[in-house]
Amino acid sequence: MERLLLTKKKTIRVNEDTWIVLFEERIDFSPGQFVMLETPKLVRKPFVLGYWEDHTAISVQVKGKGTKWIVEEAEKIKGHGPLGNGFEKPGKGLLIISPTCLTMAEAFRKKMNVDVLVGSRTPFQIPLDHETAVGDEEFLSKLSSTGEYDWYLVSGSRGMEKVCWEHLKGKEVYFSLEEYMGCGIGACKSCAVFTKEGVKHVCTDGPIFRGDELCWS
Amino acid sequence: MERLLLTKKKTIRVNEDTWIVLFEERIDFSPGQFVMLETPKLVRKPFVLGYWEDHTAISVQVKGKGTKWIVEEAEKIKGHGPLGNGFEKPGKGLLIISPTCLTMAEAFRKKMNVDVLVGSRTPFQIPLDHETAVGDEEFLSKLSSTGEYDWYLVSGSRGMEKVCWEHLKGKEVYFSLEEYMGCGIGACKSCAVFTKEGVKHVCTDGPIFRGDELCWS
Amino acid sequence: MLELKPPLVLLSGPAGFGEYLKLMDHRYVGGVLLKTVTLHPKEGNPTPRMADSDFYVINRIGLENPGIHAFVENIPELPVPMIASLGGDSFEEYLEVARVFKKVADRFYAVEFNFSCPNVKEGGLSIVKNAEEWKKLLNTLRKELPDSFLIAKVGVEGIFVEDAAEFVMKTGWDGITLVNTVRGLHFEKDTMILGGLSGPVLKPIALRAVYEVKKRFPELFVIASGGVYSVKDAEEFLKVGADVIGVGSALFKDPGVVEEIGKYLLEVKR
Amino acid sequence: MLELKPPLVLLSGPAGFGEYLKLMDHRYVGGVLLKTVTLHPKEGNPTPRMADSDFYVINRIGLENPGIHAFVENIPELPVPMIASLGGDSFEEYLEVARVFKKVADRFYAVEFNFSCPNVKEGGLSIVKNAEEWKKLLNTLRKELPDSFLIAKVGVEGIFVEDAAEFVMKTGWDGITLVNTVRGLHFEKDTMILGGLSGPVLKPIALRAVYEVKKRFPELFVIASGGVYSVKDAEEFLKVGADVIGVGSALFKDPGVVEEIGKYLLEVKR
Ligand SMILES: Cc1cc2nc3c(=O)[nH]c(=O)nc-3n(C[C@H](O)[C@H](O)[C@H](O)COP(=O)(O)OP(=O)(O)OC[C@H]3O[C@@H](n4cnc5c(N)ncnc54)[C@H](O)[C@@H]3O)c2cc1C
Ligand SMILES: Cc1cc2nc3c(=O)[nH]c(=O)nc-3n(C[C@H](O)[C@H](O)[C@H](O)COP(=O)(O)OP(=O)(O)OC[C@H]3O[C@@H](n4cnc5c(N)ncnc54)[C@H](O)[C@@H]3O)c2cc1C
Ligand SMILES: Cc1cc2nc3c(=O)[nH]c(=O)nc-3n(C[C@H](O)[C@H](O)[C@H](O)COP(=O)(O)O)c2cc1C
Ligand SMILES: Cc1cc2nc3c(=O)[nH]c(=O)nc-3n(C[C@H](O)[C@H](O)[C@H](O)COP(=O)(O)O)c2cc1C
Ligand code: FES
Ligand code: FES
Repeated sequence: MERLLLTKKKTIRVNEDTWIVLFEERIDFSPGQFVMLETPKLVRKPFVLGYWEDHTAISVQVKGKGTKWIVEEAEKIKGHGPLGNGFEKPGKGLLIISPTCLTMAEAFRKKMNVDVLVGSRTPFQIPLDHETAVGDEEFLSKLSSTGEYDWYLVSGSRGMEKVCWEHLKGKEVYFSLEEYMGCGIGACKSCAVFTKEGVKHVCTDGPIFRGDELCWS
Repeated sequence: MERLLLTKKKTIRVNEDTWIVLFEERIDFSPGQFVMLETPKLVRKPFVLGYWEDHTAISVQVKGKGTKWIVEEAEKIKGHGPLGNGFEKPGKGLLIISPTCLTMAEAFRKKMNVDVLVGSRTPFQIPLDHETAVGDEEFLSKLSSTGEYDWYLVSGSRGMEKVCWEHLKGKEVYFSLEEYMGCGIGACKSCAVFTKEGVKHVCTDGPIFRGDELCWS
Repeated sequence: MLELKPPLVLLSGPAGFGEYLKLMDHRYVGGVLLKTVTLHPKEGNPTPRMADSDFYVINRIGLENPGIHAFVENIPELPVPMIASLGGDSFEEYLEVARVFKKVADRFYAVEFNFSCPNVKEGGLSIVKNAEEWKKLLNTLRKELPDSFLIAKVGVEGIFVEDAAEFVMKTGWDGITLVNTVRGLHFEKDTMILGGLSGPVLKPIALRAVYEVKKRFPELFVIASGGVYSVKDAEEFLKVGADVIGVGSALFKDPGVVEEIGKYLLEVKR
Repeated sequence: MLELKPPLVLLSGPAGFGEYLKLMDHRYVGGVLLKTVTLHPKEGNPTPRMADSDFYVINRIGLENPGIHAFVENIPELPVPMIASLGGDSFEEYLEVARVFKKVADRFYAVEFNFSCPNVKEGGLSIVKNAEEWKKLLNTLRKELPDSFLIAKVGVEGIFVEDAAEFVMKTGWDGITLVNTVRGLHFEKDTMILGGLSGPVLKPIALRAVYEVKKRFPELFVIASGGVYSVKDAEEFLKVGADVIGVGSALFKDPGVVEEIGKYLLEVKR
C-alpha cells in the first residue's frame, strides 16, 4: 500500500452509466484488491482494481459527484492502494458481476481459470467476450442455465447478491462486498460487516467474503 | 424596487481588476441607486447602477468568488432593485471615484453638471473622457489641483474617502459608502453606519451621506 | 395549534419588520417572525456585522432594535400573520418586555421568546444554562401571557434540545423553534468576525434537533430554523416532523426560492 | 506542558490505532490520539455508518472498539507519541476504565477522556449535562490518574465550552480538546443517518470555542478539533490560541495535506 498519483489515459463507455477508466501508471495488485481515490468530495472513494487494453484500469458507475468527476473531469487522481486482500482459487470459477467489475474480471482471467457472466440493466455499448445479460429476466435465465463450477464470485448490487445466494445454495460462493468506506485501511470502522464470527471490516478482512460466513436476512 | 433577471450583454475591461458589465435590460433608476445581485455565494452582492454605451451597466471590481462569477461566467443574473436613495444636486459637482463607479458617473452626467476624477491603482485599458490618475501620487496631485466646485461626491475605497475628507475640509462633500450588505432593503441591519445622529443604514438611508454627518475617526 | 397557510415563516432577523414581503407573493408566506425586540433600544455592534462563506452566513448584528416601547407604539402593518420575537439580558428584562408587550399581544398570532441572548446580569452566556432559573422564567412568562401562543427559541449550546423541549412542554408553552444560530468565528482576511452561524451549516444540526424533539414530544409545535434553502430542504424537515418551516438567510440568496418553498408547502399541506 | 513536534495530532476515530501512519512521513506527525476505548468491547452500529456531503462528514460508528481489557493487553507500537482516548456510559464505567488503564498509563504521553458518550445509566445524553456529577467525575478521575496528562474532550451541546473549560481547570486537569462532533442528521436518499458531524462544518464552531476558552484561560492546554483541512485552517487555529492542531476527517480526504500541515507547524513552532 502506498500513496498514488494516477493519470487518466482514456475512458470507454460500457453502458448507460458505467465507464472504464484507464491509467497511464501500472499498479502491482492481486485480483480482488481495490484503491481509494480522491475526488472533490470530502472522503476518498473505493474502486476495485483491474486491467483493460493492457493498462491498469477501473470501471466506474456514475452514482454521485465523485464518480461523475472521475469520469468527466479528472486528469490526475490522488489515491492510496492497493488495499484489501487478494483472492486466488484453484479450479474453475464463475464470476457473476455487474459492469463495474469488467476490469476486475480481466485481472482474474490473468491468474485463474474463470468464466464471466455480466449482468447489466442497460444495453452494452462495447463488444464483450463474456456471457452477458441485459435486464433482470435475461440475467435470471442465464444464471439458471450456467453449468457447474468449483466456485463462484459475485460482485454487483445488493439485489444481485441476494438473488445469487438463493440460486447457488449449497455451492461455494464468494461475495465482493460494498460498504461505505472512510479510510480503506482499517482505521475508521465505517465498513463493518456482521459475520457469523462477529463484526468484520470490508477493507481489511475483505472485500471478498465466503457467502456462508455472512449473516443473510 | 422589484425582482430582476438581467442578461449579460458584454463586458469591457477597465483596468487590471475592474470590468464594465452591460445588460440587455433597462432599469429605471436615479443616480446613486444600486442593485443586489445573486451569485454562487449565499448572499446577494450590491453594485451601483449606471450606464455604458447606452445600456444599463455596472462596473465590477473582482474581489472574491461572487464578483469573479459575474465577470467571467454569469449569463443570466437574478437580483433586486433599484435600491437606496437617488441623489440630485444643483450647481456644479465633482465626482471623485474609483473605476468601479465609471458607470455611475455616466448616470450623474445625464442629470447633473459634473466633472469626474477617476483614480486607479493600475493603468486604464480603455480611453476615458474624464480626468484620470494612476497611483496614489498622481491622484493626490490631481486632487490638490482641482478647481472649485459647489459640491463633491466621493466613491471609492475607505482610504480614498479619508484622503478626500482631509483635502476637501470645509467643502460640501458627500460619500457613497460601502458596507457589507445582507438584504439591501433595511431588513437585516448589517449595513450600519454610525452617524452623528445615531445608527443609520447604508441601504435605506444612503448609500450617499454628507461627510459632516459621519463620525470620522 | 397555530394554523399558518402555508406553514412557512420568515425567521426573526432576516425577516426584519416585513421588508421582504415587498419582493414576494404573499400567498406563499404563512407568517413573519419579526426581528427580536428588547427592553431597551439597541444600536447594535460595530461593522462588519456579517460575512458569508461557501456554506454559512455569520452575523453579529448585536440585536439592533428600537426597544419594546417604541415597538408597541409603532407595530408594523403587514399583509400576513405576524409573530413577535422578544429578548432580554436578564430574568427581569424578559419579564418586563413581556409586560409591555402584553398590551398589544392580541395583534400577533403568537410570540416567540429568543433565549439565546446573553445573560449579562448573571454573568452567564444565556439564561438556558441555569436550568432552574430558566424553568422559573418559563413559568413566569407563561403566567404573564396566559392567552398568547408561546414559542421558545433555543439553540444547541449550553443545553440539550431534548431537555429544553421538556422544560418548554412542562411549563405549558405551546411551541419551540429549533435551532437558533450556533456561535462561530470567521476570518475575513485578518479580521475576526465572532457571530452566530446560519445557513446550510445549520441544516444537519437543526434536522437532528427537530427529529429528537418530535420523537419524544410529538404534540409539541415545532418551527424548523436552520439552512432551509430549497424545496428539498423543506421536504427533509417535514420528514422529521417539523410543523412549520422557517426560512432565514435564504432570503439573502433568493426570495424567489422562498416563494417556491411556500408553493410546495401549500400543495403538500392543504 | 505536552511537547509534541510538530504540534499536530491525528484525532481519535479517524486515526484508528495508527493505520494512517503507514501512508505518512512520521516526522510531520506530532502524535496520535487513539480510537476511544470503553470498558466493554463494542460491536458498533449497523451500516451505513458514515456519509459525506459537500461540507461535512457524518458518522455513527457507535464506538466500535475492543474494550479496555483487550486494549491494555495489546497496546499498539507506534513510531510517534500516543495519547489514549477513554470513554464510558456512566460515572462508574469512566472510573473503571481509568482504573484498568492506570497499569499502562506510562506508555502514553497523555490520556483524553471522551465526554460525549451517551450516559445510558442516568438516562441522559451525556455526563456533562449534570454539572455537579461531571465535576465529581473530573475530580475522581484526576485522583485516579495523578501522574497522567489529563485532557477532557467536549462538544458544544449540553454545556457552554467556557463552563466546561472552567470545570476542567478547577479540577486540576491539564488540557481540553475542542470540539467533539455535533449531532446531526443526514438524508442519503431516503435513509436517515443520525450521527456526529465532522469536517468543514465544524471549523467556525471549533474556532469560536478555542477562541473563547483561550481568552478566559490562556494557561489551559487546548487541542483544536474541527475542520482542519489545510495549512490555512491550521493557521487560523493558531491565531485563536490552539496549542495543538488536531486533524480528523481530513485524513479521509488526503493524508498528504496532513503532512503539509505538519511541515508548516514544524516551521512556525520550532
Ligand atoms: C470495496 C469497494 C469497491 C468498489 N468498487 C467499485 C468499482 O470498481 N466501480 C464502481 O463504480 N463502484 C465501486 N464501488 C462503489 C463506489 O465506491 C461508489 O459508487 C462511489 O463511492 C460513489 O461515489 P460518488 O461520489 O459518486 O457518490 P456519492 O455522491 O458519495 O453518493 C452516491 C451514492 O453512492 C453511495 N455510496 C457512496 N459511497 C459508497 C461506497 N463507498 N460504497 C457503496 N456505495 C457508496 C451513497 O450511499 C449514495 O447513495 C466500490 C465500493 C467498495 C466498498
Ligand atoms: C452600496 C454598495 C455599492 C457597491 N457597488 C459596487 C460596484 O458598483 N462595483 C463593485 O465592484 N463593487 C461594489 N460594491 C462592493 C461589492 O459589493 C463587493 O466588492 C462585492 O460584494 C464582493 O463580492 P465577492 O463575492 O466577490 O467577494 P467576497 O468573496 O464575498 O469577499 C471578498 C472581499 O470583499 C468584501 N466584501 C464582501 N461583500 C462586500 C460588500 N457588500 N461591500 C464591501 N465589501 C464587501 C469582503 O469583506 C472581502 O474582503 C458595492 C458595495 C456597496 C455596499
Ligand atoms: C442577520 C441575521 C440576524 C438574525 N437576528 C435574529 C434575531 O434578532 N432573533 C432571533 O431569534 N434570531 C435571529 N437570527 C437567526 C435566524 O432567525 C435563524 O434562526 C437562523 O438564521 C437560522 O436559519 P437560516 O439558516 O434559515 O438562516 C438572525 C440571523 C441572521 C442571519
Ligand atoms: C469516523 C469518525 C469516528 C470518530 N470516532 C471518535 C471517537 O471514537 N472518539 C472521539 O473522541 N472522537 C471521535 N471522532 C471525532 C473526531 O475525533 C474529531 O473530534 C472530529 O471528527 C472533528 O474533527 P475533524 O473535523 O478534523 O474530523 C470521530 C470522527 C469520525 C469522523
Ligand atoms: S473503511 Fe475505514 S475501517 Fe474500513
Ligand atoms: S443591507 Fe440589510 S439592512 Fe441594509
